[in-house]
Amino acid sequence: QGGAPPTAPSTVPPPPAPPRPVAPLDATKMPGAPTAALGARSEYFAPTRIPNGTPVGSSRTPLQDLTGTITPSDLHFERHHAGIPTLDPERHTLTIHGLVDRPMSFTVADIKRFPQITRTYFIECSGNGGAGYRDPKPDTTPQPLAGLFSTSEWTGVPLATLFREVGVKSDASWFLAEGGDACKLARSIPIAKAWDDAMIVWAQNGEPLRPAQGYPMRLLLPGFEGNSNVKWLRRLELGTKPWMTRWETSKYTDPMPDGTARIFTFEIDAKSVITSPCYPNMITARGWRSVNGLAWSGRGRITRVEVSIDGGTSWHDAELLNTPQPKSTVRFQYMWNWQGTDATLLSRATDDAGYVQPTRAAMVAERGEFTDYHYNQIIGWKVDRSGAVTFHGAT
Amino acid sequence: QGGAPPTAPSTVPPPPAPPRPVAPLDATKMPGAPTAALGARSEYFAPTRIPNGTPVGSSRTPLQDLTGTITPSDLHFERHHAGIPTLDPERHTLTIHGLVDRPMSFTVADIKRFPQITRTYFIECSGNGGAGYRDPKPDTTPQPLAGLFSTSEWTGVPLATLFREVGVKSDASWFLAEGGDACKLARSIPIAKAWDDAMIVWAQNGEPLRPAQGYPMRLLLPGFEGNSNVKWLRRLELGTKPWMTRWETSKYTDPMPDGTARIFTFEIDAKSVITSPCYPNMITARGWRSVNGLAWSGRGRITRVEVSIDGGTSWHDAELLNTPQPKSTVRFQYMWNWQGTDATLLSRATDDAGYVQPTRAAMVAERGEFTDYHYNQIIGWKVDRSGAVTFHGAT
Amino acid sequence: AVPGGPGSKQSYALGHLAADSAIAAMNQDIGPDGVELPAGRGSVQRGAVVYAAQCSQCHGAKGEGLPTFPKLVGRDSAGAPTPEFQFATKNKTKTIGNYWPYATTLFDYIKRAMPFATPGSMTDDDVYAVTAFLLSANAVIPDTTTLDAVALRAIRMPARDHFVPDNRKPTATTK
Amino acid sequence: AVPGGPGSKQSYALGHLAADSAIAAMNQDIGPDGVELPAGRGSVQRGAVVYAAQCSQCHGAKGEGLPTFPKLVGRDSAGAPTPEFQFATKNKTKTIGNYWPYATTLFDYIKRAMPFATPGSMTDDDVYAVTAFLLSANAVIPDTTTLDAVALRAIRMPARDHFVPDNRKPTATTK
Ligand code: HEC
Ligand code: HEC
Ligand SMILES: [Ca+2]
Ligand SMILES: [Ca+2]
Ligand SMILES: [Ca+2]
Ligand SMILES: [Ca+2]
Ligand SMILES: [Ca+2]
Ligand SMILES: [Ca+2]
Ligand SMILES: [Co+2]
Ligand SMILES: [Co+2]
Repeated sequence: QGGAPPTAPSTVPPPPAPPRPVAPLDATKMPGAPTAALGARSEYFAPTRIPNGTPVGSSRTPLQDLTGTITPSDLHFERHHAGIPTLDPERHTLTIHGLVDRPMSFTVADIKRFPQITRTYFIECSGNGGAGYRDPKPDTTPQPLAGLFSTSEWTGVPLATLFREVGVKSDASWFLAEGGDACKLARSIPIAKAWDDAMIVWAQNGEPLRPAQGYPMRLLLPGFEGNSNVKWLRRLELGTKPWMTRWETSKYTDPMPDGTARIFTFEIDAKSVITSPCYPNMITARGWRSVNGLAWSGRGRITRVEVSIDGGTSWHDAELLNTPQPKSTVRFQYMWNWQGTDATLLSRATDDAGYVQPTRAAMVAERGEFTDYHYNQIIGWKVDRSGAVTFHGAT
Repeated sequence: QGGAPPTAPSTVPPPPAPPRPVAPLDATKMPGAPTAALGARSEYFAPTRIPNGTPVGSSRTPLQDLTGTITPSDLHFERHHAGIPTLDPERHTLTIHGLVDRPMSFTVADIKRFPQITRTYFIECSGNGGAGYRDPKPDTTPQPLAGLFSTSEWTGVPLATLFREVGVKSDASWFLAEGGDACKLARSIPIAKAWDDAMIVWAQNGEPLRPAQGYPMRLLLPGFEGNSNVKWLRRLELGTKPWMTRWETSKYTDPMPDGTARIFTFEIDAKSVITSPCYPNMITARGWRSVNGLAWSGRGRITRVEVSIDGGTSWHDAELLNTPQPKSTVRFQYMWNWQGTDATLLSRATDDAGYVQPTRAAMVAERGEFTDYHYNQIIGWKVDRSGAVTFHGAT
Repeated sequence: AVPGGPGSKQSYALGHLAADSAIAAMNQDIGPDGVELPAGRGSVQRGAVVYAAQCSQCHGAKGEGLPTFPKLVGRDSAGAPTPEFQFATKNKTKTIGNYWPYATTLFDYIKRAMPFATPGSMTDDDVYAVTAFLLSANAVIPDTTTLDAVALRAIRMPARDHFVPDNRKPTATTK
Repeated sequence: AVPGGPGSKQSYALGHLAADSAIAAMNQDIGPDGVELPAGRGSVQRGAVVYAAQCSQCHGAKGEGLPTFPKLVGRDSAGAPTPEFQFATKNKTKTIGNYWPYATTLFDYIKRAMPFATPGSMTDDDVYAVTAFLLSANAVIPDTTTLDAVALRAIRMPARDHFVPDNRKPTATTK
């Protein structure tokens, strides 16, 4: 989760598991509930993000409870460095200045008048997966392993449209994106990303951004590590060099065994996780079942996901349940006929650059056991004869 | 809304508009809100479905508040004939019988073990649009005009997979789908739909179905009128003829001026609605803006949406913001440079069968002023010199 | 091929055989040929008593409907005995007598869904009786009738011949 | 062409020119060459006072950190003056002295985000002072230093040469 310490012990512990709701013996014998202003979840389904309850911290998407590819907006993962600001959409503006012809400010209403685009992209914190890399424990669910990852249908304006509006000077090569939160979170981004696919988004899954995702507007850099997708965006400054902010130097850099640390490691490498079955499932019956999960790459399209049931000795092509889009999420599926034997389920994603997810051993050899960020090693689940499912991270 | 009367005067009036929330003068000067179990909406955005608050009735999606294509699950429209039953997912089953080799029951857990598919489809009540057809009033928003229409990413099992599991006898040509609600809502469906694209779905936008959408499982018949997508599905019976249930005879049939009434009018014809700008917007500034809205067809893909700004004298191709999928929703956009003159904005959808949305006058001539269901006439918005936007239904 | 599956002929051997008794408990639908109609019988006269006790509070003493509850009785807007079936061009209310194509549907729906607060609570005899009462009030059958499976099956509803299968043309602009 | 727009060269003439004062109010970032550093100055000694008053309750009296607040001081795990820079293979804590590549970042971040409960409340003199204190505590500058724009700009951090631009190969299996 990016390793940041919370400011205080959690003040909002996850709610205790509610008692199992009681349904009528025969619901056909009495009228049901009336229509309502908002459609609540079933009482039988009460997922939570397990927040640490502090302004500096994170809360993770419960991937094991979800299916399909969209993350319900109230379950999108969070990572804040100074809490969620309350911003009035009638007062908030985005200012673009620096190496431009016309420094300009745009209200939220202005931004919504530009030609808009709608795209489905994932956002992943580059710290996602650290738990399974550093200290693989059998009693781990997908939520701590991979839950700093969510997927939404985003709507907004291409950053290129705004950059044309202000007129970018020819020597501009980087821009600084700054949030309107209490730490004024700031990241330097190569200008090529603006001409490629960067967006200023104001909507998520059909509705305005939730405050935890940057209401009223955020930067969206498809395929780039979460922290660079600056939320509550208030300012873009164009310049010739990166600013070397605290987040891109002391935080989101990747130490290597040769005594270097990689800086500006934006792209998310191809990755996958099986979300069903998973710990703490107990497989109670033999026979067919859908082994499925999520795969993504920040560099392009997922072209292939393979599943192994023997811990990586042999691999089978999994079906991709939706058409892979660039820098977006695919649900994959492999039908498995379990007959009560020990098994180790693994998944391995390949993207259209030809990159294949590495084993943990290969990653440790290359990057060291204590490297930070961009953990995308192959992970999976052990199923024992009894049907018990536990995390398997030592690939 | 299908025309059904509520059982009693509304007991749950829509909440009064909350006072405008207060944001700090400078949110960068204090830490923001902590992480949370669920991410609530901004206090500045509180959409509701405007329910009638009764078990028999409907509540509509606030299309004017939304963007992109996905409908947030708590804003998916509702139409119930006996309220929302509370069903225990560990007790609920789906039974398939009649002209089959092996009559079988499936638990929810069984259904989830089959190979699953994920698809984005709309569902529309065939009564959607009646208000704008019968009695076009200027002070109408998209919600009453077109809000019995929502779009979700659905996950489930192809019905064909289950039909193969039970073995369908060769003389089976229709099936009855029956819900587990208090009216045991039942519709007869031609069996070809099962071999085509029908699904048994249990998930919506990444999470289990909400109770108002059929938790724990419903029938999904892509492109077919809402009522036939039986919620809380408990039984499928295969037979040789339709059952002529109350819903397919006294309710969802379409009277014609020649003294006939069409029965089994399943498919939703191509349709579109501009959701921005719309009543009660006041366009406060001249210049460019995005005119955008939603288009869909139950017969295939949307191939074209045209926008007129002069009440239909001339038409301009609109951009389609997402790749049209069969029986799914497209957001379209036309960039308009308003210069303070009167204008009448209209949209017109075409699908891949070559069908083009008709005017209201053409529909009235063909189907009569008091016909029921499948209202898909061209509608739009008048903008006057002052910038006031009002509904325009008399096309 | 089945998506994700080893092939279209694949059986996944999931689910369990449904017991006859479990099917029978749900298999209560009545198709238009009425072959599934249960044993039992009920007269118009007794139906009037059942209706007054269990239905009239919502649908009105004479089936005329109440503000938010459907009207059940009436051959047409003018009260004429032969329905005009002009629902597309006139603002006419649909009733059992002027719109419903099958009498079996009435039995099926009342047994399935009414009375609204306690659906599934009526005996088959009472369903026959109240069905008879409503058909008689709609001038479809004489008020001396007693309905059972055979008699109900034989009824041809006034609006029967007006229903035609969907004849919209997928490509026509209006339809 | 701009999606939905009349063409890539289209201006939509939306938004308004930003006033210099509005830009200046936000444009407080300090890049690594330090050209944006403001006027003002602060000594290590005064920084120690500011630190004790405004920072130590979270980061510890000596910058050693507290359970949920980051450690700010320490050249490496063994306390050696020259950092080993073995963060990938050893479970070492990053500090200003052993990890941060630019001194300007410290000024920028403290002015931007600290103290946590009242960010943006410090004078530039105080930011110079506490920056000086933390650099001195990390053995980067002598404890007699007074920092201003020129002096801060001149500092070369111990870890400076360890940072390399992303050199992952998009197609390599490990990287
Ligand atoms: C508590 C109120 C209530 C009571 C009591 C009640 N009904 Fe109803 N009835 C309704 C409502 C509400 C509807 C409309 C349901 C819908 O639209 O799906 C309805 C619909 C009907 C319909 C279908 C009308 C149509 O045009 O499709 C029939 C027939 C009917 N009721 C018969 C009866 C009979 C017979 C009884 C008594 C045995 C009865 N009802 C008791 C509320 C009631
Ligand atoms: C109320 C608690 C609190 C106070 C008081 C406070 N800080 Fe912090 N400080 C934090 C927290 C929490 C973080 C981590 C923020 C994050 O991870 O984004 C932090 C981070 C930092 C960092 C970055 C550490 C790193 O490794 O990236 C520096 C430098 C810093 N503080 C300096 C100061 C100075 C100087 C003061 C006083 C002027 C101060 N802090 C006062 C809580 C506090
Ligand atoms: Ca480390
Ligand atoms: Ca009518
Ligand atoms: Ca039957
Ligand atoms: Ca039959
Ligand atoms: Ca600057
Ligand atoms: Ca600079
Ligand atoms: Co990185
Ligand atoms: Co229809």
